Amino acid sequence: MTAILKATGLKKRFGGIEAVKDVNFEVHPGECVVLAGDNGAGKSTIIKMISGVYQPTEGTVTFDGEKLTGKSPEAVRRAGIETIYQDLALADNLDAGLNLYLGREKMTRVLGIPVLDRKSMRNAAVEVLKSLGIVVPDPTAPVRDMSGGQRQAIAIARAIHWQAKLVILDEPTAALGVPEQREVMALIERMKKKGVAIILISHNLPDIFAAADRIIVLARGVIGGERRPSETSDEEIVRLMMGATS
Amino acid sequence: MTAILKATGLKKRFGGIEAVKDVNFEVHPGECVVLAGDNGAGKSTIIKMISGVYQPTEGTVTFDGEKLTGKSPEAVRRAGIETIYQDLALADNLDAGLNLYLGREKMTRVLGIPVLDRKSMRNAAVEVLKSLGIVVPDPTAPVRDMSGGQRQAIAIARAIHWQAKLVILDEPTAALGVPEQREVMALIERMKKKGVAIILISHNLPDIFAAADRIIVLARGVIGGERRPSETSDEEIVRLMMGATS
Amino acid sequence: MKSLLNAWSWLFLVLILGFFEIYARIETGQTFLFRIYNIQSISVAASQILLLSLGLTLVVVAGHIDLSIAFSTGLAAVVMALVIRIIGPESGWLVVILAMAAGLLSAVLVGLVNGWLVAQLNVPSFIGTLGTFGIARGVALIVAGGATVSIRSEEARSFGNGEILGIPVPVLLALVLAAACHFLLTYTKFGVHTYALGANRASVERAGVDVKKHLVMLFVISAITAGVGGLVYTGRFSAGAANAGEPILLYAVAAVFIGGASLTGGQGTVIGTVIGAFIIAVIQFGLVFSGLPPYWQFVAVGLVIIVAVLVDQSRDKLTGSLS
Amino acid sequence: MKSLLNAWSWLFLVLILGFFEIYARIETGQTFLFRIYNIQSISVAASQILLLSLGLTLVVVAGHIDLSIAFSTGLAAVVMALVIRIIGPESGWLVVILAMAAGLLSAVLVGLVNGWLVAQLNVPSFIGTLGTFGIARGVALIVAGGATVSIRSEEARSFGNGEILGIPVPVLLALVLAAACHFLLTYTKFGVHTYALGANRASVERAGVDVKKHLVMLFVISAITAGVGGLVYTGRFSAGAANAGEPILLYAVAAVFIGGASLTGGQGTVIGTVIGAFIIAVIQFGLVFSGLPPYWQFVAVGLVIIVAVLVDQSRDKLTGSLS
Amino acid sequence: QEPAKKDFTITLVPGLTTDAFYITMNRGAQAAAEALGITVDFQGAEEFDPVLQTPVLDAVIARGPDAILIAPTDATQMIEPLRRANEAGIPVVTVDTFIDDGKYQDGSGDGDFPVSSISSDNVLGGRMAARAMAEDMGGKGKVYISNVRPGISTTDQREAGFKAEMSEKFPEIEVLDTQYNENDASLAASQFQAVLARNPDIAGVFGANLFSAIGAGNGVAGADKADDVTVIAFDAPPSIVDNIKSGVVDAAIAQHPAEIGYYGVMTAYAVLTGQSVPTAIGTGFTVIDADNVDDEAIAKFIYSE
Ligand SMILES: Nc1ncnc2c1ncn2[C@@H]1O[C@H](COP(=O)(O)OP(=O)(O)OP(=O)(O)O)[C@@H](O)[C@H]1O
Ligand SMILES: Nc1ncnc2c1ncn2[C@@H]1O[C@H](COP(=O)(O)OP(=O)(O)OP(=O)(O)O)[C@@H](O)[C@H]1O
Ligand SMILES: [Mg+2]
Ligand SMILES: [Mg+2]
Repeated sequence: MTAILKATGLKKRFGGIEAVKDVNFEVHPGECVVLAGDNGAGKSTIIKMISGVYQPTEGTVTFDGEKLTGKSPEAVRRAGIETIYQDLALADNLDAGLNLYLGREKMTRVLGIPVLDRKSMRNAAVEVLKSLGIVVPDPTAPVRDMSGGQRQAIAIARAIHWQAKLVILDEPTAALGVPEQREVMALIERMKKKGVAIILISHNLPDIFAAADRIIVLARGVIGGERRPSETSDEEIVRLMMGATS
Repeated sequence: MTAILKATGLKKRFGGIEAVKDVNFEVHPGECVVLAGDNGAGKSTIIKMISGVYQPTEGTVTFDGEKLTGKSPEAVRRAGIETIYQDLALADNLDAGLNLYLGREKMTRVLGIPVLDRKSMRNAAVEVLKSLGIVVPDPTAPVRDMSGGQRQAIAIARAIHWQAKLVILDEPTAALGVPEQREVMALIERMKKKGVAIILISHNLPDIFAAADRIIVLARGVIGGERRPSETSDEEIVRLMMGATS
Repeated sequence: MKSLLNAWSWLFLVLILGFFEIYARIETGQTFLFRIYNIQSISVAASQILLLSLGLTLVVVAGHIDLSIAFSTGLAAVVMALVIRIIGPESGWLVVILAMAAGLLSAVLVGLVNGWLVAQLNVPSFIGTLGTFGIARGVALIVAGGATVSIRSEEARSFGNGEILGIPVPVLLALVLAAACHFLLTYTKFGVHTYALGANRASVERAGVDVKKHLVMLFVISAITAGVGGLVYTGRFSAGAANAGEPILLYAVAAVFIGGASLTGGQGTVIGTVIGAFIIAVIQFGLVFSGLPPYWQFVAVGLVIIVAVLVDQSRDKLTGSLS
Repeated sequence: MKSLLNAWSWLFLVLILGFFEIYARIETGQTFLFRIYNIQSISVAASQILLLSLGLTLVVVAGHIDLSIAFSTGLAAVVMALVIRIIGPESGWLVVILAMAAGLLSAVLVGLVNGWLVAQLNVPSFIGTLGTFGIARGVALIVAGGATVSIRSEEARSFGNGEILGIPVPVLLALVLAAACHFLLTYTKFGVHTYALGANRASVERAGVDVKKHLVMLFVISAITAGVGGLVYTGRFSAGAANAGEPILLYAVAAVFIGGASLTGGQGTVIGTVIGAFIIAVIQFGLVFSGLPPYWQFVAVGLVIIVAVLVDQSRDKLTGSLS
Repeated sequence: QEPAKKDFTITLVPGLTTDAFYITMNRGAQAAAEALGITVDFQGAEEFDPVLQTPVLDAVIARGPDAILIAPTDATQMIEPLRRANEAGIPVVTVDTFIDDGKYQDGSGDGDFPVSSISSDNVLGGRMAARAMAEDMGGKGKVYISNVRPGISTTDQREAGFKAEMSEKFPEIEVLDTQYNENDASLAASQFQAVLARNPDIAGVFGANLFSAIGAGNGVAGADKADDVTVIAFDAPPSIVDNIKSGVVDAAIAQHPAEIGYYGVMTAYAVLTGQSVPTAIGTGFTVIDADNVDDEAIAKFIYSE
């Protein structure tokens, strides 16, 4: 099977800081690659270079045979990549339904005029969240008023609700309750079965081992090592995170 | 030993939602009480009522024999309670040092005039973060430019840097790397030894069991049960979270 | 919640209307509110403010500001008057419509420049539109030769002063545009994206919306409603003045904020702005009507603006504790 | 980074000074910059703008705005003139100092009301200070009886027009206040909390800072520097006018934003504002000096304001890609 | 200064640059300049305000014209700034408005240094407006003044003259409170309508400047009261003249700005060439109304646009 995503020679500087230096990896359809690494290792920066939020200082990303580098987040999303960012990026003043559908709003017709279908978006949001184990007490409330985990769940729902070929999840379970964490892990399993490629960023070792087909460990902007979960151990991964060379 | 913190009959409404309903508990010096519970159970709301950010709709909080209810966050902090909030509440445009010391800035004298001692605050911040296992590449950069975990670490440092009698931590390890998570757990252990009381909110079962002297499980705004870690199991806690009555 | 907010602004408007009504009955024995004449006068004054603040509302909801409307209005007024003068008013409605199109186009140009500055060059909107404020002002004055351009066109006059079914044309126009802006902000994707943009630019950007194009459109809409304000001005006064909009700028901005918008963006409604504009027009009319000495009127307008917002505040407290 | 930002504003100021210098040498054979008269004139004009924008800078950094400065200035000017007129100018410096104290006090009152509205009653600052704008205006006019209050006091005159070591007193005052505000914003807890407040109110609140008190102080500081502007006005022109500050409000706000502040708060420096005020004063003086026709000056000022910010933008790009 | 020099440069600083009155004054000044073969520049601020006029004046002084014609924006407040011109050796002629008491070169007062004042007395203009109004109204009724904003010396003087004339000569005319409109014609219209709602017997409005007058006129027309309410305008730009023709405005008090500009340049030239000049020249007013608006003789008093 050929790789669906290929990152070659990725590099990113911020002012004087080289956050990412020469990173290369591939992801195959139906495969879950975990990006692990210490805080500030460059994980979020890498996925932002894939999703079009940052332009790499050097290097290229190809997806499905096409070059992604230089494209806008919009174009990347249209190409079939959905991303949940660590900072969620919700519109705090809108309700869960509108956040879920932001950019792809459902419309209906009233007297022949196309208008937003707030209600059906709201209902769909309640449904999707329920499938993640989350109950939103008041679906008309702006997401500003929601708990940390409820907000996290909306961001996840936003990514999985669309039929993407690659889903990127940056610490998706960070704020989730235990039952919800289990839901998300199950969800990743289901997506893999459907052939969706997944890049997961996580600091939770049990989750990493449960979900990963391959673990890529970053340390200070470079790949410190790559392991299959069956061939490694918690301690080795932590050693790699802390900068031990493999 | 008498309780240092006593919450009695706490209740909080937001508009039509009753987020917390009649919650009672105590915390003793040197004890770590874990508040566990599903997303939206009301954990953050409870600690905000303790720290003065929210005023309870009903109920009282007493600390060290004194009534806290109705006091400002400032007064609560002066009384000896430090809090790390889930939403961090950092000033994104300031550097790590200023964030660490916000409200208690270090001063120095230049020509007899008291001025901010930015440098020494910055150095102190680098030190404290190092003790948590975090290296900040550019300590003069605003925290806006830092990674999720680096920001989290600053919020933790802000609470533990001061000699408090009670430290409240709302999901402190959520964004932290594995080594840093371990540092924080060790830190909680050290604080307990010094007689500091701790309220910890966490969704990580291993952490909960490792740190807790008592686990209080919340479900939909009420206390579903209270357990000592030695007397319970993962599965029981999860059942309680999901609303099973004990 | 949104409908509740509007209800409270309405309430305040009703309160001041009630105040003036009682005052008028006691002092002069007349009615204040139930005279078509008074209602028409107030509505026309409100519509002149409203035309500047409608598009502005959208810009403010998106977290920006547009100061250039002060002179987009003036530019449109001057260009319309000049075209009528140059072609001559004999050609009737044709020339008036042509002139209005030209005036509107000149305003749209200002809006395009604003959009380009803010979206493409990342100039903060306060500074960018302050710059185009100066440019539009200079251009309007140069085009007009510094003074007002008076015209004699019966058609233009009837456009500015006529009535349809007893409703003055400027009021009708303002209400139609208000309805359009309300529809845009509440029932379309464009509106949702505008709110999201005001709350968190990243949210719309990552949702794949072309934020730059969106910003340009917002500033063009703002320029269009302000430009229509200029056309109405030229029609009403049979003269295009470069500074037609400038004295209204502050009131237009105030209407938007009284209507519930906030400097930080993400908040505000067209209905709120309409009510805000009417509150201002009612105060201005009512204070003169009640015979308050002129300097006291300044004080009273200031007080009422503050109280208008306080009423809005107490709503939050009341609903917070009641519901 | 902060120092770099300032370096770029400086650069732009130097650029326009250089432009006018070359222009003046070619066109008139005179020097533009190296004449004490020109420097003094520009500095005095800049200082009048600056006095309104210094305190405003702090307010804007904290994420608010203060429109009432337009009439805090006027109120202070009128009150100072009135006190001198009532007591009589014979008592020399004593009465002038008393009058200045009274004028300043009246401005401080406006600041206290602003602070109370914004901090205690949660009124958005744009609306709250627009309200006190009207109130201060009305009060100033009522106190002054509508007219300007002219005085004949040699001491007041020398306060407004005198020089110390060749530096005009208004310039000296503005620079001293600028230094004080810069110190406050950069070297004190108060300053850090102001920045933090602008970025995230919760951060300072939870850090245990009394945010309400802080806000009141900010608005009082803003009223004080604007009030000093009014005292300088009365001294310079031997007359207190209620309108003293209104025509420069927009320039004062522009100076703050050209200096790098942003509507959303958390950004801006006093040095930036000083440069902003000088950029405005140099353009105004330079354009008249260069003989550009008046309406073209509006266009030129608009362009320069935009370019000033674009230069600032390109800095970000350059440093971003270079370092 | 050698008297041989002929190509003088004179700068005309108006009260504000965006007003037909001053634009017309500039036309007159340019006509004189052409006749004399000298240059006249036009430089001013955007509003009638001393804070804005002072920096412009400072820059004009730096440019060093041979003489300055200026319409000072305040009688007291512009003394200090103009003193600097005098100290730089530039002769000052005040046009339209004046500084101090308007009596120059008599050794009294702070503002004694300008060489000449060429003014149309705004107080007198206000009095003429009152007379025209009273005549049209038959000497009794209620009137009010629609003005820009308090604190502008020219419009304040027109208001003062109007009120003084009414109280001295026409005791049966009641002058109501002045309404300020911020130069917003729309507000001026709404204010008229509010005054009318309160005083259904209102019989006259004096619009103290262009926007006050066209706004009030629009308010009157909107109320269908053109026949019952007398509208008197100050200044006579074409838009006012059009309004006189259409009957919305009853009469306009036209100053003679072109004359002022012309005499101003002539006076300055005389000073520069060493001739003696009168310290005060008054120019008159013309009342334009429906009866004379189409006269050839009147056309020259209509301001240019
Ligand atoms: N916009 C920026 N400007 C400057 N430096 C940045 C910026 N974004 C990230 N950095 C720096 O780049 C490095 C990598 O950051 P990144 O967010 O990719 O880390 P991460 O691996 O996602 O960490 P975490 O697990 O804590 O989220 C960090 O040192 C961070 O401070
Ligand atoms: N300001 C608010 N206004 C309205 N509702 C609120 C507000 N804050 C919280 N809520 C609601 O109250 C409930 C409890 O929220 P809280 O933040 O306390 O949950 P939590 O237990 O901390 O959850 P998590 O683990 O996801 O952080 C949630 O349903 C939330 O939507
Ligand atoms: Mg990250
Ligand atoms: Mg929480």
